[in-house]
Amino acid sequence: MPDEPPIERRPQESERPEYPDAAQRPRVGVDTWVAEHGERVQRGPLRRAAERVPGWARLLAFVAVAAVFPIAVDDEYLQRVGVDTLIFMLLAVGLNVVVGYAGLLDLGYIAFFGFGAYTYAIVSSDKYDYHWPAEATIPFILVVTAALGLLLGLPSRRLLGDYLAIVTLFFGQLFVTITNNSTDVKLPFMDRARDLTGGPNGITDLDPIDFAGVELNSVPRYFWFALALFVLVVVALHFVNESRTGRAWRALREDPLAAEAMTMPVNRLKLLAFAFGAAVAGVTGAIFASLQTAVFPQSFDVSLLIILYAMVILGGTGSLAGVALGAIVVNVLLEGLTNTDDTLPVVGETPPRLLFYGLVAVGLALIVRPWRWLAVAAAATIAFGFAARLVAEQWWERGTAGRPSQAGRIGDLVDGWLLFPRDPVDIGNYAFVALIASVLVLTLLRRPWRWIALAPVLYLAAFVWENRLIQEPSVTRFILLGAILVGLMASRPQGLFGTARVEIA
Amino acid sequence: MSEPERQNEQEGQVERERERVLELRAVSKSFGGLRVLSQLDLVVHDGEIVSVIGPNGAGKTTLFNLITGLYRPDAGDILLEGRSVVGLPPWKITQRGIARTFQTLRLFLNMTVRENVMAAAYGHTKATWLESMLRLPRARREEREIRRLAEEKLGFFGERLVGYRWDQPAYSLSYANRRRLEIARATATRPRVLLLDEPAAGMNPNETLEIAELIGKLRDDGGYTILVIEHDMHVVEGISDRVVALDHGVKIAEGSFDEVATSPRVVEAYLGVRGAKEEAA
Amino acid sequence: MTEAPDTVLARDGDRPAPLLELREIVTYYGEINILRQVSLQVNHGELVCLLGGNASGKSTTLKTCLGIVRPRTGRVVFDGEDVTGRPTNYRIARGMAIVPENRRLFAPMTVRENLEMGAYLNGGGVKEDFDRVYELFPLLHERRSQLAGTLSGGEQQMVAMGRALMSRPKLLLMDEPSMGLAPILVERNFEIIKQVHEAGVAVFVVEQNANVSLSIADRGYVLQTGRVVLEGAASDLLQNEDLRKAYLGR
Amino acid sequence: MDVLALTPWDDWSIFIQLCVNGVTLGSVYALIALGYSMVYGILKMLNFAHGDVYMIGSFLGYFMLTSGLDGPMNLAVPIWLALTLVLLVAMLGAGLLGVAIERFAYRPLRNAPRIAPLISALGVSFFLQNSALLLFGANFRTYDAFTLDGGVLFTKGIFEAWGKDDAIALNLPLLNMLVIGGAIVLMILLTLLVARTRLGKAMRATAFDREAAAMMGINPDRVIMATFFIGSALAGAAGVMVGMLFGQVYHFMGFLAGLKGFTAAVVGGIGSIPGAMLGGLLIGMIEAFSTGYLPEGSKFQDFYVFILLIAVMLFRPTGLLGRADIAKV
Repeated sequence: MPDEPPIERRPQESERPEYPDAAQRPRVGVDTWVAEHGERVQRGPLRRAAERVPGWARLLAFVAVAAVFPIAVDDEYLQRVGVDTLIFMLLAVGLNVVVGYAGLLDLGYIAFFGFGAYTYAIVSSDKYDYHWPAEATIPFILVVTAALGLLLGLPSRRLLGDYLAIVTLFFGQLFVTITNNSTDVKLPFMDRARDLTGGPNGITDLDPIDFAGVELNSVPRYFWFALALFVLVVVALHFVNESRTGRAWRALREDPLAAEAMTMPVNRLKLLAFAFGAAVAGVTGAIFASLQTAVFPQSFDVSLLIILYAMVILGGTGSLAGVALGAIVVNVLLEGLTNTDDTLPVVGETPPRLLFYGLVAVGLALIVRPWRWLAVAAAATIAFGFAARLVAEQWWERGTAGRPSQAGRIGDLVDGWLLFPRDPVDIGNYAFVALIASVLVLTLLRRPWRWIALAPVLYLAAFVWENRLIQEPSVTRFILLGAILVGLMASRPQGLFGTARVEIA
Repeated sequence: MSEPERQNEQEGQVERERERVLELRAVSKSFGGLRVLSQLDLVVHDGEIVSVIGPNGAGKTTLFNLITGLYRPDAGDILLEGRSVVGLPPWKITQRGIARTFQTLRLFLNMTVRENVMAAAYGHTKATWLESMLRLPRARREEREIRRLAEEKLGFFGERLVGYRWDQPAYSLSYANRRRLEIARATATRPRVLLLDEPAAGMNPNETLEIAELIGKLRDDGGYTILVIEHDMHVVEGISDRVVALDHGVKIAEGSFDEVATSPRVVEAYLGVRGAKEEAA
Repeated sequence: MTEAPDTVLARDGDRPAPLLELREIVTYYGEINILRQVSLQVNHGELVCLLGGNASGKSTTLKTCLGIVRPRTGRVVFDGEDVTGRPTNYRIARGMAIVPENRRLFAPMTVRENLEMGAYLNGGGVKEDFDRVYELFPLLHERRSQLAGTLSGGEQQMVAMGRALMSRPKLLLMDEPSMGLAPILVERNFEIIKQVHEAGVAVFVVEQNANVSLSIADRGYVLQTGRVVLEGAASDLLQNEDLRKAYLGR
Repeated sequence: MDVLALTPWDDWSIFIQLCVNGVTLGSVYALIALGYSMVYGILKMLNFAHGDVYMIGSFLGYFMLTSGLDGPMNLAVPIWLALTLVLLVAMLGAGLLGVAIERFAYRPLRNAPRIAPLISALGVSFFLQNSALLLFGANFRTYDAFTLDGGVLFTKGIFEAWGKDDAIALNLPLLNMLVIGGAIVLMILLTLLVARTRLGKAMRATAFDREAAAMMGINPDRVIMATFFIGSALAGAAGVMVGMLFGQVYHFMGFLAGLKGFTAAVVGGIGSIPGAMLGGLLIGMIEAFSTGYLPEGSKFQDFYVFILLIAVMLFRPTGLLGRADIAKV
């Protein structure tokens, strides 16, 4: 041994506890990465508990609750929201095959939905005078949309994810353009110009689905039909995902090159995923069309695509339960934000207002730590409001001349607190731009300033909401959706319910 | 020292009788005017371990990419068991019997250890998605089989990759275990020929020793024919039946380890004076 | 030879403060804890090596020095100044330079442009900087208009070294200079490192190859799963039983 | 032959007119495509919000143009100065918007899975579109560029007629010339910037290997910011040009234009600056010619552009001027 032995550093007290056999473990040259992996990862207890519930149990619980929904809720509007939600859930799990399993960014997904709906309309209406039975229509749509998916996938087969995104996005746009414009088309093989799709007026008076002798003539029946289909699709997709095919999809999502070197025909698998997604979307389109009893091009524009992606992303791509949950959350949110007519019975407030203030509160609760600051911020905001009101009453009469545009308990509360200018549209617009800028700046500020600036920003948000956004609910909900999507990606890219994946570039 | 020599002597007599499993005939490849491989001939016989050495940029990995179909040769032919594989897609070539590992490790990181190996059995399972969807007997039987296959392949590495590690995600593995998992995954494709791209890179001497032994075991017990790229001359010396040295896409030496290691061209282009001295010592 | 003002006289140890010091660095990558309380130092003009297997956190340590990875706790002190919160470009302006693992040249740019990038913070380098590098590697002068991606492995290594020296660094960081290289290149590489070190530049080498790096280093640290488990003079480390078994083999 | 509604042989003057339209439109698409291409080059992501930046740029130009007291800008400045001012404001505003989008929506996602910034980009696009709808309303706004000088200058052709034996009428409106000329100048400036300047070299280095660039002391954040600024400013310029050409702007105009610019970038070879220019030109020409010569062309010009995209994808997946990346294995 040398005179001065190298210093050996013993782990310090403050570090993790050692293993009981620490003394016997060799200290140099042994990689303990795996052995300690479990304890190196930080994960909440709630999530670990949730992961332990088996998938079939979750599905069963969901079905049990959902099946009684149309009976328990005797309100046709709510039942209708329920069917819509199921349609979205179906669309989301279908999209999940493409995006979540195979990792392909398919932005033309809505076109398949529309294609299924239009196909249903064509074979079940007076337009072409076909009235096929649903037992034939639904398998037919399944096959043709899958075939269309394959066709669209073909040119993209050699392409990276990004290129696929643009081809499919373009395709989605094209679908709307073509359905919108094919009112007076003379193609080379036709003898005269014809109206193919009804243009913006769409195809109307579709037959209701009449499946195996049961005519779907009421909203609850559609609900159960969609629920049954959802369960079928989820179980089928789950089985495929657990098989060699699903494994290969996941492998090609992880590393297409390695997958190909390991005997997986990558292009064929991509096309298959594509066709799967398309088929699910097509069948869902058929239900949608017959529920609506009409199809219009506008129903299949890019907004729907964004909504669907929001659902899939929010839920966490790759997990069936996650995306279904995402679909529920997003659809209920969007419905709630537009429903300005009803006043909720117990709280005495319209849903949009409740949702807005609720979202702000939840958002803050997620971001602000420790929570006592939340109380401080709330108090500061309230104080700031009264101060602003006081100042305005002195110096700016026009600023307090207006009234909340919607009644409700919260409306009454904010009346004496917020400024309500006489002519809110212009001021509201400027305030909206100012609000965006100030929220962005807020994220850049450092600790003390961030808290100080929070109260005025919250007040500004309430001001913009009450004076401007609340008046245009259909635009507002999309603005909020876009903002939530961006915010969610920045803070939790794996989605609310998803697990983070390790990706090495 | 006489062992490789003797073997080499025998080689001359036996060569004609032993099956040529993999054969490259005058293969050339350029990228944008830069010639990476030119007129390369290479033969690998049944049950042989052949090492490819050469300085960086000599075209070693390109050689692997050509054999596995990631690139298409500009000229020449590549034969597996006498049949040309040029122009086939990579997955088909692997199905025919050439599997590889990657120098930069390309595991399916977010899949479990077992799934990584099971995924590689795709090529020799037949259940269609419809059978899987309906859980028909064949799908269930195959699933059981490849599960067993995966566990068997992982068991090849002793205790390293068994038990609780089966269900861990691949990203949680240590570097050395990732290399082992890549080999296990490659063998799950049921190959005839294994191409190992720097299997000992980034391993410490103990692990290197172990991997060298393992490569021998793969040949002896697994029956694979092995072509390996390696920088560690101890490994090359320990495992190779034959060594091929490349420089600038040209074969500069071929023969037993000793012949190649003492070839002046190899010393000049690859080993360097000190490296050659070390080998001599 | 290379002129590295300020550091030429710094080797005799009359300055007590080390050139680079990491103090109890703790780093996470996502949810995974990579470095656990790593402390080490590099003195002026010293050649220090950090040994460790793959995934031991070597590269993370280096990236922490440079500011590419930010530690959760702990401090990085460079040349008497706490640079923990400072960005990479600040640290480079203060005298760090790096030869990254696998060289990481800008392949579609010429050799000269690559060198310019090395002196990016000095406005792309003055003539003396180029002259100094060309003197050290005359071949680069010949190849200056060639695209870096078309060079051979050995030539690329020269560009990477030259690029790092363009900024006249006080401390040269080297990430795995022997990784994936042919024996002849490893040998040449370490000769160049020695040369640069003899010109007075402090060098911090992160390596897996213990033998070759300890043979030229003054001191060494051994890192294992995010902890420094051994440290000492290079000659002493070469004698250490555990280390011999683990890293030197046979 | 029956398939075609009209052939160039029928009327050469129409052919030439379509060429002029095609080149004009093409230069606008090229400007938009450049932004996509630059951002893709440096971040390897498709910036779906780019089309909406273009839309906002167009609106900024509109507000600048109509900022005078009574209707169109009636400041006491020469027309060329007024136009330059409009263009500069739109470019600056769009550039800053691009920088803000990068800073707040993309930068937090640098190390996230590849799909994350794409989704974020979709979100930004959706947000901008609907915000514009809220702020500007759903109606078209008229770009009164023509009234700047009483409608004389812009509609007047450079050559009112080109009297040759076969009497081909050639009308080159000054406005089209201005648009083409402006686009060419911007593209030359950009090419010089990327090839010659220190920033341009830093952009190339960062695009090739961001971490290595950071190790050289280049601040990748700043370089990426500059890239976004330049790309978005070009989109802003394109927005003003389109507003002047077609005389109107609306909140949803960014989507389709973005899609076309995007297609242009891919057709030309994404990441390549000359590729973006070529792709833009090609798409402009196809649109123009499809209105003239292809069946139902005026309704389905998008369809023909799509066919072009598919064809390029099939036969040259890396785009016309793009280089195939050799897969690193």
